[in-house]
Amino acid sequence: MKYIIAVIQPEKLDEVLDELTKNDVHLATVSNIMGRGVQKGIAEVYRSHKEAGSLLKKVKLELAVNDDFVDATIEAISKGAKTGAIGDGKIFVLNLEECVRIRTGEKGSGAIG
Amino acid sequence: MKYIIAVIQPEKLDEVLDELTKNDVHLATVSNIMGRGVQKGIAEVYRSHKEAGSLLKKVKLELAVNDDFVDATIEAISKGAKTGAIGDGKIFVLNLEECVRIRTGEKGSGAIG
Amino acid sequence: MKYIIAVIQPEKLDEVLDELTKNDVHLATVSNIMGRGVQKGIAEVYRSHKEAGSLLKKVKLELAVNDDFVDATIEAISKGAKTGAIGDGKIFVLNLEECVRIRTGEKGSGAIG
Amino acid sequence: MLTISRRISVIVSLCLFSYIGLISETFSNETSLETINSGDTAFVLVCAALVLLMTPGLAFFYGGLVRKKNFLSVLIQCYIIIGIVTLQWVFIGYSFSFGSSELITGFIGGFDHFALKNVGMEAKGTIPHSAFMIFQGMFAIITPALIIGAFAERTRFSAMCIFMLLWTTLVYDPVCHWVWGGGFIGAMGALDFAGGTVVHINAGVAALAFALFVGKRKGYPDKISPPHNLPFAILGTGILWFGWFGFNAGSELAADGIAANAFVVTHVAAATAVIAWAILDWIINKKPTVLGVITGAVAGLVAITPASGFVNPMGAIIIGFGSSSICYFFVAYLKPKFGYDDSLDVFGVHGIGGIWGAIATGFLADEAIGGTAGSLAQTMIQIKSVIITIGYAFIMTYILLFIVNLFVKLRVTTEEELIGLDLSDHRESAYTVLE
Amino acid sequence: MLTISRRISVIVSLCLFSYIGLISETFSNETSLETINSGDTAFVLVCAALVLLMTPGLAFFYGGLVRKKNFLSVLIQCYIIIGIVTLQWVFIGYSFSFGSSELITGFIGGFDHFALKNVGMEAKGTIPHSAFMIFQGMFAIITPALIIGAFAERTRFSAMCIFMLLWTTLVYDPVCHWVWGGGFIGAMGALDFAGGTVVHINAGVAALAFALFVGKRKGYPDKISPPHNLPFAILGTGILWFGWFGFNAGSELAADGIAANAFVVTHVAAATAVIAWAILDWIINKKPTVLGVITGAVAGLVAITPASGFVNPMGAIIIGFGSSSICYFFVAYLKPKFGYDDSLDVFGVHGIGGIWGAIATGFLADEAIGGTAGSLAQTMIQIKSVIITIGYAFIMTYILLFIVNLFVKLRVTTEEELIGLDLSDHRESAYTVLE
Amino acid sequence: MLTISRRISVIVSLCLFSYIGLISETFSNETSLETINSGDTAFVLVCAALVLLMTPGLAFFYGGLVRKKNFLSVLIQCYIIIGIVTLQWVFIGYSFSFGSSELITGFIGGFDHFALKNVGMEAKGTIPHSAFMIFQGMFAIITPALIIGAFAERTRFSAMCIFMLLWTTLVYDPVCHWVWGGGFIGAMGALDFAGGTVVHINAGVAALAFALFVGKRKGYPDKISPPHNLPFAILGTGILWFGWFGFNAGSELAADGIAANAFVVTHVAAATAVIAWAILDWIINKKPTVLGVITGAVAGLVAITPASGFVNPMGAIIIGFGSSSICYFFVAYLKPKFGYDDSLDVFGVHGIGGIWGAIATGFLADEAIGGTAGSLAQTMIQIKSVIITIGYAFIMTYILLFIVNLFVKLRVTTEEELIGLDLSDHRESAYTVLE
Ligand SMILES: Nc1ncnc2c1ncn2[C@@H]1O[C@H](COP(=O)(O)OP(=O)(O)O)[C@@H](O)[C@H]1O
Ligand SMILES: Nc1ncnc2c1ncn2[C@@H]1O[C@H](COP(=O)(O)OP(=O)(O)O)[C@@H](O)[C@H]1O
Ligand SMILES: Nc1ncnc2c1ncn2[C@@H]1O[C@H](COP(=O)(O)OP(=O)(O)O)[C@@H](O)[C@H]1O
Repeated sequence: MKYIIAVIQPEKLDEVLDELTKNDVHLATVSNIMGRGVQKGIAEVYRSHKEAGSLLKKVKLELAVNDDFVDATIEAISKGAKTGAIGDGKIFVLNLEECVRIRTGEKGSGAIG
Repeated sequence: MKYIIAVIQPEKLDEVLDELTKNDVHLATVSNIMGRGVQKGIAEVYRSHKEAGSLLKKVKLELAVNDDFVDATIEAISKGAKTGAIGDGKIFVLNLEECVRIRTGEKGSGAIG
Repeated sequence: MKYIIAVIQPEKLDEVLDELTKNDVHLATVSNIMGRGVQKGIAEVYRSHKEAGSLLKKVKLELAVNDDFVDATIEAISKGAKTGAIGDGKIFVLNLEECVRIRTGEKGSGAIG
Repeated sequence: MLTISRRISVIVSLCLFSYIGLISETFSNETSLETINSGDTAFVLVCAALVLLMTPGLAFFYGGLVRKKNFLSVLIQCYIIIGIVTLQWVFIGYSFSFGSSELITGFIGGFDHFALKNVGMEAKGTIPHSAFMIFQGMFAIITPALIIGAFAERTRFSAMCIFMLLWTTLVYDPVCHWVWGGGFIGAMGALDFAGGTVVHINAGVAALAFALFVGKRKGYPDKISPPHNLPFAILGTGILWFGWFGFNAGSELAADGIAANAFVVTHVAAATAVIAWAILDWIINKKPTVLGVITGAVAGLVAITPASGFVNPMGAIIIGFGSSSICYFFVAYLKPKFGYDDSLDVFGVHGIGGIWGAIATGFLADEAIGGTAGSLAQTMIQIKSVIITIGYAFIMTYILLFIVNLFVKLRVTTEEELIGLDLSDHRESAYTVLE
Repeated sequence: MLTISRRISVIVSLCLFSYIGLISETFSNETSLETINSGDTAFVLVCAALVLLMTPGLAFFYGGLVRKKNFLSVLIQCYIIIGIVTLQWVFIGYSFSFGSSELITGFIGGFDHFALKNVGMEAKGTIPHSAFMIFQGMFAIITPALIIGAFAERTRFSAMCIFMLLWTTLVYDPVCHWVWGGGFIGAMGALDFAGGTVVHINAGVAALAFALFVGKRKGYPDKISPPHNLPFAILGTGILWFGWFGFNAGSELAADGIAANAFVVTHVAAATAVIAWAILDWIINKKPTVLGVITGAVAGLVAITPASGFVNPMGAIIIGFGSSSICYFFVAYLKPKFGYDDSLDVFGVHGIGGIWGAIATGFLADEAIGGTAGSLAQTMIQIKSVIITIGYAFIMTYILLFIVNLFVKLRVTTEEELIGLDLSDHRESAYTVLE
Repeated sequence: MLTISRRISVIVSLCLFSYIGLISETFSNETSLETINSGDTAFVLVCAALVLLMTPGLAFFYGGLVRKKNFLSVLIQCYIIIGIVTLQWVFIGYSFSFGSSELITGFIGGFDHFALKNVGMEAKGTIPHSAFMIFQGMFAIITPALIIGAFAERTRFSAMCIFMLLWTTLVYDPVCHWVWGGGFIGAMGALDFAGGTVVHINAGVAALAFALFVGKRKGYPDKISPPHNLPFAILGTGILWFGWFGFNAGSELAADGIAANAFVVTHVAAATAVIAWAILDWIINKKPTVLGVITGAVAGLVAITPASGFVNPMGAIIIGFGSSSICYFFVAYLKPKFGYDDSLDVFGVHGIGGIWGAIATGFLADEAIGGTAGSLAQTMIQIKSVIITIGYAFIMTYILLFIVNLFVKLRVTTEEELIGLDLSDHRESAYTVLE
């Protein structure tokens, strides 16, 4: 099992979720984060003072998936999030040792979906 | 050492924290997230337009624990968060390689608590 | 590759990011979290009712780095975040198996920076 | 708790017996036949708008103090009360409160203004009758709205609606008639310029009864998170303060010296109470707090309300200072001892502050302002009017709650309470998380 | 969609022909030579301030309902419209609307008040001429501001600015002149006390044209997130309601019995509409919603606007109830069928509510209030004025949109729309995330 | 920086010598014996309420622009200033400002109205004396509140309270007396209708002195995050604009043609300034910004304040346009060069805008409006009054800061600044994160 973390552009969230659904990855955890990346972003301006804009609004996705879903998941995210422009984001894959469904107490890969 | 991530219902946070305290797990990191799960949630309605409600408000807990606390932690979370209804949430266990207490520079399992 | 998670005091964020930059770690993901730690925090008071204040506002940093940057990263964070007082925070190091740059599809340690 | 309410009941029973004897001839306050004055009309209409604005202001004052998940429920309650009470007022409330004929002599008005019959553009004093009617209607709206602070975060919306309709008709309207509509409290010489008894004590006591009836919120007192958005509460306070000028100065129903004085003392009392609460906080909690400052402001505004047509600015300072001190003591020390859960301290601020203000009017009244000098005799009359109002409001509210609860449960289920009323009762969220 | 607009066009073409014949002698509403009355002046100035406040109120009403990333864009649009229209009004708008000479007889005023020439401290009725001018100016501001709700979240700021300048000059000013400035609609006896045709139908229909022209938001209807901050929308509603008293009662231009009646019916209609919408929500969606309650409030306020100087409180109840029912049906059932994206239902609430109110004035008018009794004949006149306004507003708006779009694209690029207008058009964010 | 303040001091020293010679006989502005007019009274009371509302409005205008962690500190400062200054005003401020006897001839009033002695319901002009007193009191409140924008995010609450009490007594009251209370600036013929010198220059210059004294915020200019909640700042602007009608039109103290003119020019200047700032932003920063629009609005309102009883709408357009241009240039170019940290540009907007407005009044005054025609001579008088005010305000503020700082440190510790004043000085947070 893997724990996949993806950081994407906020406006791409819907498309990414759609792509994931198409690939039968239905479960996800989504949160707002601020990212510092290569992208410099649209500088904000306040009373003619330009904000460095080094921290940009992004969305973070977390997905626990079974091993045979990893590639499909990465591809789905990439497909949904890619524009080819700087700031598209990254995907990180960590190893997931255990997964528990609280409702049933079920463990392991059966609990993921 | 393990890094435990749990996604639970927001209204269960207090109970989960209480259960954890009872099991001597005092330290935790809590954040707001949106979850897409099996649960469909209470559909929100705006001018008679029903929101799919596919993303629901949840709370995410992150806990770094020593190996001998893993089971107790999982049980404590389950106990505090379980209602038996869809949406109770999931627990994910990842391996934690290192832990540093910034204040003292202490490392390893001694730095966890 | 490692996935480093650090929880620090919010007011230390700027200094930590500066230190990281000095050590050539430019990319980071930042989010607001609430932490329960040893620190008890400044108790908030509402109509003379003192809040236990058990959950304090903190900032979480997530950094994917190549192995040879791990020590420098930990040190940079520690340097920027340390005051010596309780509440300084913790750093957690997890193993990172894969990293994908969405824009290019690039994988592995080349995709991290 | 039970002992308290029992003791109160005993006192009130005694009163019930005595005030029945007190009911005397009522005066009609119809002085008409005068002509409409454009300055007074402009003033009263603008003041009516200001008083209406207080209800949204109150919604934010209260709403900022509850938890995120119950914010909308507080806001919608305020707006629905505007709707319910306005219709009630138009059809029957105005007639029950200010009808010149009386259903029960000295106790409640009759049906002569049913559906605003004979309430039109003709003069009543120096303003159109309909201006008087709508100005008074705004008071009828905010009074029940004040109560919602006591039962916030755990009360079923449908039950609340029914309760409010009944409460307005059977508690607000009679008490309003007693004091302002030609009823027996006014007749016994009690002073209440803008609603110490009618509005604040009435609502504060009803709030206490409601809090006792509906029980504590799950997790109270230690697991209730702090105010979710203090800035909204501060915004609400600013709007309330602004609107209160309409409330108190407008109660003169003319733009004259007394209105100016009412305006001044309202402001002075509120300012004094702000300072007083801040100082108490500073001494007791080491730091002056925002929540303290706005609570003080409201406490001062409440207490000056009955006095605003009768006291001078120095009297206002005493009333403001006293109100903050007494309410502070009550909210910070007594309430936790009693252990009931009046979520937003409606009784502690409006009830207690209103009682203080009504009584203080008795000894601080300045003859040069309103024609009545402060005296022991007047103070006794004030106390009598306060006790009668407390007793009636408490008992009637409790009875109404009991009856409503037979048909619709007042309290939501534990699950609904945990999820939050916004989602469970209204299918909405105050804020989105993403985007 | 095309069929609808085509059908409308046909109807309007017919009207265009007919009303050209209708244009009759115009009356000058200059009754001057009276003296200034301080009460009336105080009233109108305060009412003008109240009407100004409605535009920020509207900004929050609308802004709370859009997505976070477009919040500022809505707010800045409202403020920039205050700027643009004020200058336009001062230079030419007032003269086009209320000039005593006429460029085209019965259709538009002349240049006699260009740059406020001869608009000074002298009396116009019982108030200073400049007070009348600025009170009317506030109406000219809020009307275009109402439209922005229809094209929110996807329209280029620069294009919007140009459009608004043109629209005010070529749509608002003429229609205002027709109805209130001595033009042919007023002359044919149509009743519009405070702006059913001039303000609400005008803006509502322009909104429809704009929504059709600019197309749906990306993701509409299923991928548009819910209102990002309902409390702000509720705050805006409170401010609107408060300001609406100035709008309707102030339209009497004096503090008298009719102003008081207008105040009362405004409040009663809004309150009734709140209750009506809540009940419909309760029945149809199982729960009364906050968004429903505030939409109802606005629907009620819109519908009573033309009627407020003519109907009594019972008429107001019918108007309020009717407005919520009809708008509810339109917004919840018809709009989704038509499939156009009027983001915040400007047409559904202001257009439809305004039409209902304007027509209902015709049969609900009470002779005792405004001197005109409701009748079939009056209703036909009302309908005629409504149709003329709809036709003119729709066609002219569409033409203006077409022309503006030739020079500056009205719609932002898809990328800008996805990023959000705050960042792409203004380089700012409404809220910070950290700290 | 030092050089600037040194140079200013030199200029002022010169002035100090000269104006001592300037002090001439003072006029008592007690014209009484007239009767109270209900229209005027209604107007002034409502305007007083509007001016009070400006302080909460300002709290949100400022509060939205600071960082989350200091939001409450800004809000509480505004409210505590209401409390402090009200009490000061009641006891001594009104008497120092408007006392008919004088402690120092031409310079400050005496004790004859101590604790509001002889300030009652009797007529002063056409309104009750107490109405005049409270209207002026609202000006005394907002002036110090304006200053807090300069030292936000780093100043100790307790020290600020002491400073404000002193500043009001030793700076505001005398300057108010000079200009409006019968003092020497009024006597020399300077025009200041609603507070260009008394309010805006006074506060703006004090703000500059404070910013210089207390030093830059840690991290300024590059590490200060952007406005944490622009919508709140926009809300505050709306409230300010609304309240400003009371401020300027109310300063006529009657509901007449001049009040109407003041209302109109206030609105026109603000609208023009909105457009001007937006255009400058558009040209210079490529995009019109929300912060620019609201800054422009305030700049326009500030600059028209002294002129509002003297100029016509075309003059207002020039003043509004000039104010935005000059303030823009100052805030965007000069301030960064000087390098001091006036957190929210109080000097850059209120100081600079006020100076421009006060001087422009001298050459734009229209004889038909206020009886004085613009002229070089008048402009010189205006400049003289501006320089005197600048000098006095700067020097006295600096001295007061120095003295206060000896007893309580004005600046919080670095740790407290990093944590944020809400938590460190008030033990509260503006928003909760969870739930
Ligand atoms: N090494 C990393 N560690 C943590 N977060 C990262 C890392 N690299 C990228 N991110 C996150 O991904 C976001 C997008 O990165 P960016 O470099 O702008 O995109 P791209 O690589 O497509 O140009 C960043 O804002 C940051 O939040
Ligand atoms: N595989 C997963 N990956 C990421 N998050 C998940 C996953 N499964 C569940 N979650 C999170 O847990 C929450 C609860 O899941 P849900 O399926 O509704 O609960 P249950 O399994 O108890 O029915 C989801 O909203 C989502 O945030
Ligand atoms: N074992 C842990 N698991 C999860 N989060 C932790 C853990 N230990 C510390 N934290 C996070 O780090 C923050 C700082 O911890 P704290 O104990 O107050 O600091 P310190 O160890 O420097 O005294 C906490 O508020 C919490 O969010």
